[in-house]
Amino acid sequence: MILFACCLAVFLTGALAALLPRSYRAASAIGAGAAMLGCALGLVPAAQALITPQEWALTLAWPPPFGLGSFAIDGVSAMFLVPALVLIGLAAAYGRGYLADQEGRRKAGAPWFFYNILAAAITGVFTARDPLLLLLCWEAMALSSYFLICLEDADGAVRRAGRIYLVASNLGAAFLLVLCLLPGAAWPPAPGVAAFTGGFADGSTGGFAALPAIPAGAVFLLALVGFGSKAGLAPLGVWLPEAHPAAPSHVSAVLSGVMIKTGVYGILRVLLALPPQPWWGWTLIALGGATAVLGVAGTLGQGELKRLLAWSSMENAGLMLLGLGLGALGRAFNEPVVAALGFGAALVHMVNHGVFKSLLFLGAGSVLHGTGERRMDKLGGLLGRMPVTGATFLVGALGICGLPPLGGFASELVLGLCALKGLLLPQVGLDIPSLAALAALILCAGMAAAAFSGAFGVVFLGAPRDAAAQNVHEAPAAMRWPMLALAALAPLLGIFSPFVLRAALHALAPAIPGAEELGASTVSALTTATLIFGLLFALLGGLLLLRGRLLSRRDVRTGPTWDCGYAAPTARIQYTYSSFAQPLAEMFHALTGPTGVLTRPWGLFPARAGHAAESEDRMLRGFLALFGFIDAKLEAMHRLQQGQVHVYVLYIAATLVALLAWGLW
Amino acid sequence: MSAAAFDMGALGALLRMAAGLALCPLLLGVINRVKAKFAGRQGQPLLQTYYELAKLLRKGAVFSTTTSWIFGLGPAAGLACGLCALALVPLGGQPGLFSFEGDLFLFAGLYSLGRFLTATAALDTGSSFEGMGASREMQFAVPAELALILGFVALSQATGEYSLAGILGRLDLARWQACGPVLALTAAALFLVLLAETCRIPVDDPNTHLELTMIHEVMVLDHGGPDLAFIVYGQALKMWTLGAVLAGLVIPARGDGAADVLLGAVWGVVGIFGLAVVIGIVESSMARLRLLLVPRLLVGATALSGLALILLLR
Amino acid sequence: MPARWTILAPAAAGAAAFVIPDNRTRRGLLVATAVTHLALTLLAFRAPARPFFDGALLLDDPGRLFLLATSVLFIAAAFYTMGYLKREASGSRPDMVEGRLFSNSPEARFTGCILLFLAAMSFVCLAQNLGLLWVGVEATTLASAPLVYFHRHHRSLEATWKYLLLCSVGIALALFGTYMLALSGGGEVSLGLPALMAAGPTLNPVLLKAAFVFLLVGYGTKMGLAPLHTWLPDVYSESPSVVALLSTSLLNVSFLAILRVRQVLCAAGQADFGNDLLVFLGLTSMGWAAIFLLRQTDYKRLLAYSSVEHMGILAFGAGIGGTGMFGALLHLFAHGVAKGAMFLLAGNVLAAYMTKNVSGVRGLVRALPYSGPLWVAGVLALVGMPPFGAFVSELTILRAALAGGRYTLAGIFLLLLSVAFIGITTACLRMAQGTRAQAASQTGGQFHSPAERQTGQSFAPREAWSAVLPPLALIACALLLGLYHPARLAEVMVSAARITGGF
Amino acid sequence: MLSLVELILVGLVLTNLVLLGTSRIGLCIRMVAFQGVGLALLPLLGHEGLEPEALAISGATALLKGWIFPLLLFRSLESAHVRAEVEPYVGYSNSLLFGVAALAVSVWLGGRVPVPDPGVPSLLTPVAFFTILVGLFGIVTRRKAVSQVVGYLVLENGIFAFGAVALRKAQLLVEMGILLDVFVAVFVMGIAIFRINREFDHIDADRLASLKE
Repeated sequence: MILFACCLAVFLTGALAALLPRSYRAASAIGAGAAMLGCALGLVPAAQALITPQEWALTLAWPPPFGLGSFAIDGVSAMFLVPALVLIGLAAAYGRGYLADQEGRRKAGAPWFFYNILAAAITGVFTARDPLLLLLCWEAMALSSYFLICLEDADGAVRRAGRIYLVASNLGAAFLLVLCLLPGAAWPPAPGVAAFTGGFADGSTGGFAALPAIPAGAVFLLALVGFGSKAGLAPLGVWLPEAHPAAPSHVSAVLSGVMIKTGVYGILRVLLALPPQPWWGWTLIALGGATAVLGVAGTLGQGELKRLLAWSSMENAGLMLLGLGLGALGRAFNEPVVAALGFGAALVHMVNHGVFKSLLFLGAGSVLHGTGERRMDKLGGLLGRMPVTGATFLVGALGICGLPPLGGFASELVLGLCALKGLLLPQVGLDIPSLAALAALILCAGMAAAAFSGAFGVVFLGAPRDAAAQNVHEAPAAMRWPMLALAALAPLLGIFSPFVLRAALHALAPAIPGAEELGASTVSALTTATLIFGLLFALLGGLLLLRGRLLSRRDVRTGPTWDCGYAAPTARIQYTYSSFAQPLAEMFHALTGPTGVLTRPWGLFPARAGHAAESEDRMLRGFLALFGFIDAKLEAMHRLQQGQVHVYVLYIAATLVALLAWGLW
Repeated sequence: MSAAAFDMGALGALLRMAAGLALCPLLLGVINRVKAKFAGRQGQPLLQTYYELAKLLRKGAVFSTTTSWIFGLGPAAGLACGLCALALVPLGGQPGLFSFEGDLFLFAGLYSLGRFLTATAALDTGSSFEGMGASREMQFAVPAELALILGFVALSQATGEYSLAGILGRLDLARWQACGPVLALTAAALFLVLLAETCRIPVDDPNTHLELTMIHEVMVLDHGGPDLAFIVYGQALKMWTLGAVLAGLVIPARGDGAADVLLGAVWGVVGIFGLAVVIGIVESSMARLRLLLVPRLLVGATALSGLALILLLR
Repeated sequence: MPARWTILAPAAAGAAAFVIPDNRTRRGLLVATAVTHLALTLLAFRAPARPFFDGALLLDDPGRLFLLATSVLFIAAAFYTMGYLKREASGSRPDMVEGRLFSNSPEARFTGCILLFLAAMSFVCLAQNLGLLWVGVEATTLASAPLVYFHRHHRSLEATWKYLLLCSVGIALALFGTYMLALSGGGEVSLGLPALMAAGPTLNPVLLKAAFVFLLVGYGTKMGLAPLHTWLPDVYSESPSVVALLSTSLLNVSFLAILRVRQVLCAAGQADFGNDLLVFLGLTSMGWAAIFLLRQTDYKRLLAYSSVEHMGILAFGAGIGGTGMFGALLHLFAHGVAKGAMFLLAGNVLAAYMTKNVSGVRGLVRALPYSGPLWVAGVLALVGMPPFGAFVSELTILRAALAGGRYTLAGIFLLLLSVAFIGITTACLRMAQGTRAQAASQTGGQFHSPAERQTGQSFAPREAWSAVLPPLALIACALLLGLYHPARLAEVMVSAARITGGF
Repeated sequence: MLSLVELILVGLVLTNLVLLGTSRIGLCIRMVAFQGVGLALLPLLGHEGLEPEALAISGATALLKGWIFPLLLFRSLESAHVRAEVEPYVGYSNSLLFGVAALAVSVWLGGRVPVPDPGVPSLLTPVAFFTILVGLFGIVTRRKAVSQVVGYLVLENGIFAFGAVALRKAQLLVEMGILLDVFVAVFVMGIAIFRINREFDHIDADRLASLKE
């Protein structure tokens, strides 16, 4: 407990301290150092809570504004908090190197101030035990992340992204406000949000009569919209593909790897605390599936690496929501196995996705840092020039696609198995949703594999396509070791996936009695799977050795790529990502809309032709159109004030007469 | 089960694996022989693939200057994945070396991994042709994988089991009598998947030499020597593994006695080779589909699996 | 007896200011008065309330609260004014909108009126007699009218005229309401607040309602409730920032006037009627303001409309009743300090960029290293983001609405808040972000201030302490309100909420 | 005595109608002055009879409303030597029609609002309402700034009449304060008109419309 308090204190003091020094280096050292130290401090109680739920609650005796605010870490909080702190700490270390070249262009204070605030706020969101405190942390998180996104605000696109994010998160927070201020609201929500307790800080009922209980469904819907918009739930998550690429890469890593999860966390809390009804699960599965498929389809139409990663975050958020939906159905139909596995899958996938997506964003960041180029089709052949970045990025890509032997596979296995069990249960209302979830899962896995093999291949393999990729430099050590650390975590998450799942089930046990026994078979399945992973590694090593032995005795020459008789191969004839993903993107044309700009060769002597992925976000376009419409209609009403004092007096008279009529009628 | 029984089971599984490892190149020979017969030719010897493998393993290699270590990783990883998949698959209803609930996902995942690395290896050469091939491979894999998993799910729905061994172990005559149509649909779907995964007509033509029309072959244009050997052998192994699944599905000979075990294995091998013959017949009686039609074919396979599931769920 | 001196001191100082010839001493007097006033207010804040002036004046808890709010704003204004008056030395200068020459009205009149203005507001805070209350409110109008016309160009003159006419009409209606209130007691009761409240149940309900309508419309005009607020944007945009700041506390005291009347209404058991009207006007104001906050091109008008919105919030909170009243009182403080800071900062922005056009201002944070970040913080404080006070107060009001089971009203309230949020942040954060060059390019590539025209390059002016410290202090207050309430303040707020008809 | 009060109230109504009907600003100002003088009598006719307070109030009222205000207005009118036309948006006949309608409305309103005090003539509330409405109407429909001030004065007169009759206990302090305020208000408005005239060379309030959305 004392350590947790220190963690928060370190974050906050670090935030302020980063503002003080004049020198850039000192400020960034303080800021990053505070973030890392705070994470280290917070990890201890969080890790303890993974094994045994912490009994303590850190309670702040707060004067009137907020009343009592208390923190506590139980299993669920810990499941979210441990990866969050690890990622935030590593991203901070990376960010120090990443922002180093901005010395002289800006002060280091602001970025690190907001970064530490964000760290504290996220920690608070995961541990708050009081609705008002949750709100406070939530808003602080939204604000600090906004300012971090807008760090390079000289760029118009960044400002636009920030604006979209701010509006979206504000509208989402409005629902949370209601959720947290409902009469008798508690966090985590108490079943039967009911008779009004305490109107304001001093707990006096404020002279209000008790009210009828709020239906749990309303609470769920509020949570779904409020938290879902942060989790990137379609169509509320339109801000996500805009904001994540706009932020500096270490921030993108935190946003995608951690902040999205706060939305999942909130929904999970509600599902665990309230008795779900079947339609909750159906809604979650429908929306989650849509989010996942839309997200993965979006990855195919992107020209920029970071945008691709952002869309993939949306996909994975969808997969987590699928898990939550299955879990909710399991609880609703009283099928504890499905409940345990569904929620468990969501938790495990949350952990894995956090690690892999952060790793990928850090990799994309160092590509941007080394080449200054965002578009994939300008890059190529970076693996030779940035070996560490390339290798770690490959690991991340394998993980994000849910391929064995990395952790990503474990979570997809659990999710698929959960859906399979739900499908096989003789329970009408559970089977079709499970089938849908399963289909969405498999579809996403395949498409993600396509997208990321293409992205990795185009960016890091082959020959440089453009000058940008010619003279590049590998990331400095400060940026390299966080990537290496995350990349080292990836296979560990695969090999120790049974433990991760067990931890998740352990965390769920209080809400779902006997969760651990119910999931035991799946844990053992994962254990067997890890054996096969071992076999895989062994075989691979053996084969590579064999290959080496064989080749060592033969003559091995190098030459140009076999170009099928094409006389003068240039780097520009290589397949670009746009063309790589185009056929698959065409299959999902209906979802993503026009996925690219195709200039066909024309005429006897065709000039340059080409295909560039320029997928537009239909959801965003829809929202913008709607808002623009409302905006225009409202602006038309500005005529109400045209400056004539006569008319103004008339307003007064009219109001007077109207109110009199109302009052005296 | 008791330790002895386990040892017996493990030993049997190892033996079945060994059979697969040894016999799988023969499948290609059989197919070629069947095609030759249909073409009225003598055809190459049945063991041709073994000769080629031996030759390739003895050859050196020429590596493109643009390639990196990924290029060498691809074929080896592909083969390693194939070997692991073989360890999962039952033969003739008798369990493979490993079996656990949900191993069907691992089964698919292993092939997906191999595909991923092969495709990246292709992209590593920087050749536009190989990029094209990789793109197509990844594209067609999406519906193929979906069809495969949904087929497995249909089977598990039909048998109430969660593992390949369990599923294929329970597919006896009674099961066929119970839900024959479903199993037939699933078998058809899996057959199409097998054609696609092993690059046979009508999806892909291993013998063509026009790169524009190739899918898998064009990805491996630059590979030679041991790498190519790994790839060819991996292809044969893949055909064996998927064939084992299909054979186990269509030949409902099950039993627990030692004799039955042996019989089942034999039936499985026979089934696989029968499948090779069928493939040969298909290849010699059909032409390759236009590339644009391939996705439709695979989506059709998915539809078949889905239909089977719906039939079960009603 | 500090209470009475809160009126007398500024009045005397104001009278003196007219005759003092020397600018320096006059400015000194202004600041000295401000400090004294704050000191007196704090003394009175602790001291027990004792009626004087034969019971017509008494500093009860609501009065304490509003007096404190006024005094805090005024001291900030006073310090800012010193630098401002130095900047605005007499002599004719080009009008930045049309380039026509104009001069400022004499500084003596400006300072004097400011001080008299303060005296009038203190008077309103203390008034326990509805008639005197009216006198005080009208006096605030008259004292502030010359302030609006400090810059002697035709736009400020127009604003002054609208201000005078509209407010006078409104106030006149309030006077009528006051008479009706007296009449509702059968003509026997005087206009003293205690007497009226004592006679509460015996008052004629119909007359009472009619009276409240008149008073609400009348004082509502001063308070800036839509659609009676129409003078407000013009005045705020055309008068000096200091005056805009002071008119914020003017709105507050008008709110106090309404609350005083509401006390009578509650005593007469007619609270619900008043609450309905307040909620209605509150939501109307928020909606009206929201409409004009979207796509607003003039940032001073934007701030003005945000004031309308916040007055709507106050009315809504008061009308919701229960803890909403407490929320409203807290919001009064939170909004006052935040808005005050924003107006002072807007003054700095205006001085640096020489344009009131939102699209003409970019890169505040880079151009003005102190005012820029403060501006951003002020925006957050204004739109009710944590950890600023407005967040807590809006939270309390919303919670009261929900606790009362008025879910629809709460929904509308939230929606309007969100629209206002979008409007304000879109404009103000855009001003803060980017680089100054982008602003220049957006306004046709020409530079704004004369100096820039000469040098041909944009430059960041050095910011005077007198221009930065007051807003900094105000924003610190907003922060404090969001995080911690001094015990005495909370106590006074609670009892004030109780007195004015809250829970 | 009551009859005299009612007489004054009726006079108020008639002057209002004249105000609505006339086209000359000068006449309007005189009418307002008449009203003022009439109103000045009301406190004396109150219930206490001739008390020093009442005397003081009525004296001050007569001074202000009957003499100073007209003086101020005429001054500003001369300083802004403009055509002494009212120049209304709404024609005179229509204005009169409005007057009739307003009278009806006020009578209705007066009926809605009971007067608990028997000592107060039933005519009071309607007349007060009517005068207020006429004042507002004047401000809304008259173009010149001066005539808007006139409208304001009419409004104020109506209120004063109501107060003078309705409030039994005239409180010297309050009344004086009110009178002072009104005086300053009119004074400041006069100055403003003077400035407007100097700035724009006209006092047409409807042309003061540069500040808008």
